[in-house]
Amino acid sequence: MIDQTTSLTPQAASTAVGILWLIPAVPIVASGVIALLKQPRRKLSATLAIGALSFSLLLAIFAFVHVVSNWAAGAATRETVNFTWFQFGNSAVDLGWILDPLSAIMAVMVCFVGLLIFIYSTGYMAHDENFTRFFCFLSLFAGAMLGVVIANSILLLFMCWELVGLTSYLLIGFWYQKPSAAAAAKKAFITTRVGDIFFLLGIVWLFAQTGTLLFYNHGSGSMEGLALGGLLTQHAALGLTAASAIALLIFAGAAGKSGQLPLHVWLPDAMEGPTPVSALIHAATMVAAGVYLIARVYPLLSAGMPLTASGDAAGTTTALIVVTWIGAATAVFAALVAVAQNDIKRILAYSTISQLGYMMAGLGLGGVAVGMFHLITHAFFKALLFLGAGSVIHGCHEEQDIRRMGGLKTQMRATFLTYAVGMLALCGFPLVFSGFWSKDAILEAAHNSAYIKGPYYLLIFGAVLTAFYMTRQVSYVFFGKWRGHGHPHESPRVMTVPLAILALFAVALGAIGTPAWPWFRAFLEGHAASIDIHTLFEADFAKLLATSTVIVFLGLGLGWLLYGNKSPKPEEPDALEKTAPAIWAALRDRLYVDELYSVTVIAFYYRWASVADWLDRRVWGGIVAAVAWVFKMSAQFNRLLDMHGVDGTFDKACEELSTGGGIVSRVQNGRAQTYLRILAFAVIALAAILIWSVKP
Amino acid sequence: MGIMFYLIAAITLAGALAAMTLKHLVHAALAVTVAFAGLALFFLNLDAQFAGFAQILVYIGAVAILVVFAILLTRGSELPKDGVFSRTWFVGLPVAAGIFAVLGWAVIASSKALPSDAPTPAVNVHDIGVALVGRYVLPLEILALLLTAATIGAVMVALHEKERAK
Amino acid sequence: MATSPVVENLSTNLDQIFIITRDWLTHFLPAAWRPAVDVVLSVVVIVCVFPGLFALTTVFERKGLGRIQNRLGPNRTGPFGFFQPIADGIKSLTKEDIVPASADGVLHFLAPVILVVAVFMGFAVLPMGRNMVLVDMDAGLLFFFAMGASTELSVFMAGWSSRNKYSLLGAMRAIAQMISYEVVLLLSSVSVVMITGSLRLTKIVDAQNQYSYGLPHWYIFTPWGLAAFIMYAIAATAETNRSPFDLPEGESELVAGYHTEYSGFKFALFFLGEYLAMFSISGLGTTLFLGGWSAPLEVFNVVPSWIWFFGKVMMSIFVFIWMRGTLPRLRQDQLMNFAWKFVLPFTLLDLLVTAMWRFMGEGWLRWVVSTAILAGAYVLMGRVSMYRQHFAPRKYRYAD
Amino acid sequence: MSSPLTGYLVVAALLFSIGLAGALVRRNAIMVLIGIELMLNAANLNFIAFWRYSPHPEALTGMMFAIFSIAVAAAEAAVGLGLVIAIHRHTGTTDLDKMNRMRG
Repeated sequence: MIDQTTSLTPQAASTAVGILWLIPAVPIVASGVIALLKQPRRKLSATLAIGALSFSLLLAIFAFVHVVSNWAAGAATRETVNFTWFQFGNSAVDLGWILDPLSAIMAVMVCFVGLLIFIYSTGYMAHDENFTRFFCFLSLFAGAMLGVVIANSILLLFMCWELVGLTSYLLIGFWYQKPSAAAAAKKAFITTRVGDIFFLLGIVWLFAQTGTLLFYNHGSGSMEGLALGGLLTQHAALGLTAASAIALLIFAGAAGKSGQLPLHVWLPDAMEGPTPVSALIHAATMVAAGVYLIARVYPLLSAGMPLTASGDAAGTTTALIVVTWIGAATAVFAALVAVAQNDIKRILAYSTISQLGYMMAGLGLGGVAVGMFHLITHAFFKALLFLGAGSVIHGCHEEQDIRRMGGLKTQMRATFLTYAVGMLALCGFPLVFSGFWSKDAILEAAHNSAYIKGPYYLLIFGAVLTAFYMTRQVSYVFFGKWRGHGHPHESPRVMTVPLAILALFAVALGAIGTPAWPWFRAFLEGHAASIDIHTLFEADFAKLLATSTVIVFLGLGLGWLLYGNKSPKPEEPDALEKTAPAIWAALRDRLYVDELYSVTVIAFYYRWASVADWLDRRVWGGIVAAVAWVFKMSAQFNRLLDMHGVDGTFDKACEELSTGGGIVSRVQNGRAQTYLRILAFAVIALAAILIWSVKP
Repeated sequence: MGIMFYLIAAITLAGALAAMTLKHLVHAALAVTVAFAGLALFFLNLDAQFAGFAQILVYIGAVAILVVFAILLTRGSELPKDGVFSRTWFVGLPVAAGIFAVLGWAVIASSKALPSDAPTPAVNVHDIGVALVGRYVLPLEILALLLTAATIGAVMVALHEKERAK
Repeated sequence: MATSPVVENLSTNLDQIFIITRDWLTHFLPAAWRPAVDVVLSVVVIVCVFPGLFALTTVFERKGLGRIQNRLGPNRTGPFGFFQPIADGIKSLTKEDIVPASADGVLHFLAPVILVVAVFMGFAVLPMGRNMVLVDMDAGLLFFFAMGASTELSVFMAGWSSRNKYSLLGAMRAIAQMISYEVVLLLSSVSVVMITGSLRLTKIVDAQNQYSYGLPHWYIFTPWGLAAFIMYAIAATAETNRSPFDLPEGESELVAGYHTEYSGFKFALFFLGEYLAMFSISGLGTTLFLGGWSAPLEVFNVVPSWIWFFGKVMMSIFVFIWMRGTLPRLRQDQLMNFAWKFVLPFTLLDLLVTAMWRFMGEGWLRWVVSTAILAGAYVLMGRVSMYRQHFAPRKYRYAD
Repeated sequence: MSSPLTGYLVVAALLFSIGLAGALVRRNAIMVLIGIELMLNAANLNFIAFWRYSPHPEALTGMMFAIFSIAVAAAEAAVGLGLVIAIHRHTGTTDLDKMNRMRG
């Protein structure tokens, strides 16, 4: 492990980690340059943003290759560069960056997906007048996100985290002329802020307990044995150890950013932003940052977990249980809501929430590799779905209601094919698609968990629902007859080519995480990977495969039964609504979470605000008024004194003076010559005095 | 104290007196020019060549012309209807006489202390120039500033008010 | 120079012929009287020579103008009309002297007298040849300008005392013009004073009476000197009310300017005064910039110095006449704008350049720098004033 | 009179008094200015005279004072006459007896 604690320029570190800081820095600099450009410099700004991110991608691939080769050679796979930002007293605020399998693979993913989405955006935003600003924000976002990825200091991570939140806010509100977009931006910002407060508390607590902000620092980082051991001995309230309490606080931050229950409400509204933004930020990268954060601090969550002799988890911790339950609950909840949505992007948004729940559950149950694998595959196919949705919206003249689409499979062939790949990957169609392998790993972990069984059934149910709502959406959009206005058209090449690339990855990525060749897991956990084709034929796997297949086909079949090729009128009630109106209404209204918040939290704040207002007006205002009154009265008194006492005397004196002045002022008659005469007279008088005084 | 002195004194004083008493303003201005010329002669008589020629250049070449212009621009060349002297001239004259009395007394009283005669100073224009840019350079610069300010000020004051209002 | 002693002696004697003659004349008198008589004699010579020159110039001017305007000029009186000035003189002396009834008699009489006296005074300090200067004053240049300034007052007296609106307007124009250009005249001379370090005109000539490689050290042959000379020439033309600056006497507008109401001998005095002013100002220009009485090449030193001086003066007069025959008259506003917005700033800049020249020391660098600054400023100011100019068909407000 | 300087001083005093009298009794503002100029000139005469008969004329003090005074007087005349012209344009008069709007 290479370590530079004080110097900013790493000498002994490898080139890969030495230049790692360039990965976020280049897009941020590009964003700054674009910010200075004039609005009409569209081509230049897009070129700058794409070029910067391409550069970052090259660097990320270089770093990734470096890590992989190190890993293959059996060398250390974790390198850090740390430096002191500033020092107060004995405590130093350290910043740094890290190169390990987790950050390397994440950086490659962010850069790659980001680059595709950047390219896609040049087509999607081509007619927007604020094209330049859009790329400025996008570039800033990419830089900040990459900063989150490579951060080795929880403070640096938090700074980039907040920067990511800011760009998310800016991009959701990109069309700020729309009141709904502005409101959604505010909602996203404030809701995530709730989680971030807890996150910040967690950071402060962590810093107070361990005395360092660095994750890994040659054994003295907060994620390393020494610090964790210390944390385990501390006890917080409710029987929790300090480690669990801090982990839960950090998880609150992650939940805010990743849209976990109960802080998920902002994410569907965030679909008001441009579709590439939805794809990049609210599907592939930023929302996954929460998952990534949990993966990064996983040692903290799992601290104190008893291990078996082989190193596998032999138990679980409170923090992990909480993460698991919240993830599973979110997965099912969001999938349920997604069933009854009519907005193409909103369905995908709830789907994202649901899948994030899967990732969290995966992290809680199966560890970093399981969660991260789903994160990576999901990033590709969800970005694919969002971009496909964007392509559909673009082709249908900015129409987002799936009831007003239909039959697009002929008009938008490329979009349909790629979208279908994404949809099948999301559903977890067996064997072929990457989604199957990643989701399967989670289900397997849930199934194998010896301590909690509930999440397994929840996740199974969620999987059925996922297949169902995706079938419903695809049926509405691509099958049946065209029900919208105007004539739909296929999107330009610049948009479909990224779709195709993403589709390719949505299929191919599964290969790195099959039980037969668990390369991804091995890479992340740092042991050698081996191909064992026999695992595919074991009874356990066959059982699981069967279950998954049943689940997927159940969902697909139900969906096709209810919606397939029906092309109902937009005004017609939904097929499900006919059978179970009460449930439909509840689902359509998103299980009343927003309403619940508005009658509880928001109403509480209103009440509290009015109390504060009352307090301000009556109590504090009253005191101020009383003080003012006292002063006013004394001033009145003073005035009376002045008028009658002082002024009387003064006026009298002035009158006297004025009378006297009248006499004198006759001399002051405005004639220059009079003055001159008086002057001369004075000279004579003075000279006369002189003469008399000289002549005694 | 030769005949030259009395001649010049007579010219100068006559010019000054004429300037102060002549009814016609233009005549008065020309008479004062004679007084200025007399003073220049005085300076030459006192071996102050540079000052004398500067006196001619400035007073006869510039100030007299300015006065004449001012007279013409203010229609002063027409004879005033209600006399040339102020209503209170009878106060002014005794005051002036008093000043002369005082000054005269001072001169006479101190005449014994005055040097009787002195050799012609060996000072030429070159020395004056050296002194101006040497010992007296600060006054010279200040004077330059003053003249610039006065020029601008005079133009501003005499400018048509409508133009200035723009 | 390989000139024989005889030639050298002859040349020296010729050069100093006036001095020798004067000394010969005065050596009959007691020694105490000599200085006074010397001065009187010199004054008499000056008073005789320059009016003679004036007479000659008038006939040259009329004939020259005639040539320029494609006519013959005076050719009746004497051979080629050379006796014309004599006839003119007799005519003006015998004419009736008319004084307008409302005129201010005393001033009307004094004006031409003061003018001629003031102009004659100027010649007192001009070195007209080697050792040929009436009063070698320490502040000679200042004296010259002081006398020049005095003429303005006489112009005013003439204009005002005539009680004629043309006279008064002409006088006002003349004074405004003379004051404006006197500033330039003075400042352009100051550059020479800066280099020479003296106001004494003989010293200024001595400073230029040197040769390197047989070429003279005249100030006109330096960048600043050339610029100053051009400015001086412009100002001199305006100062003497010569065309194209002859607005005060613009006969189509003001009859004859400030001497409209003059006739006979007084008019002749004005006429004389103007030509004398021309001579004296040319003489000063010659002294300041053209090396005074010094010969243009070292070999020509055998020729008497006074010939060079008068030759140069006559050359200047010829240029005056030439300009009169060539250039149209300026408008009053053009005249003033030209003085204050071009000539004066350029002269001030030239002073700066002169100071640089003075302190940069010997070498080619100061030539390049001075020339560059002056040429650049000239082009720039010309461009700016051209930019301000609005070339458009003129509108005649009352003549449509 | 014992010293030539006395003569100059007396002449200067007379000149000053004449100027002052003019400034005091003339109605016209321009004439008042001329009177003031005469007073200044009288002072200049004093300076030059004292310089001429001073023990150290090469110090040039009086001479310099006179030269500066001449220059300042020129500035004063320019500004003063400009004021008179402005006042004349404003009120139509140069009569000082009528210019009394600044009376107390």
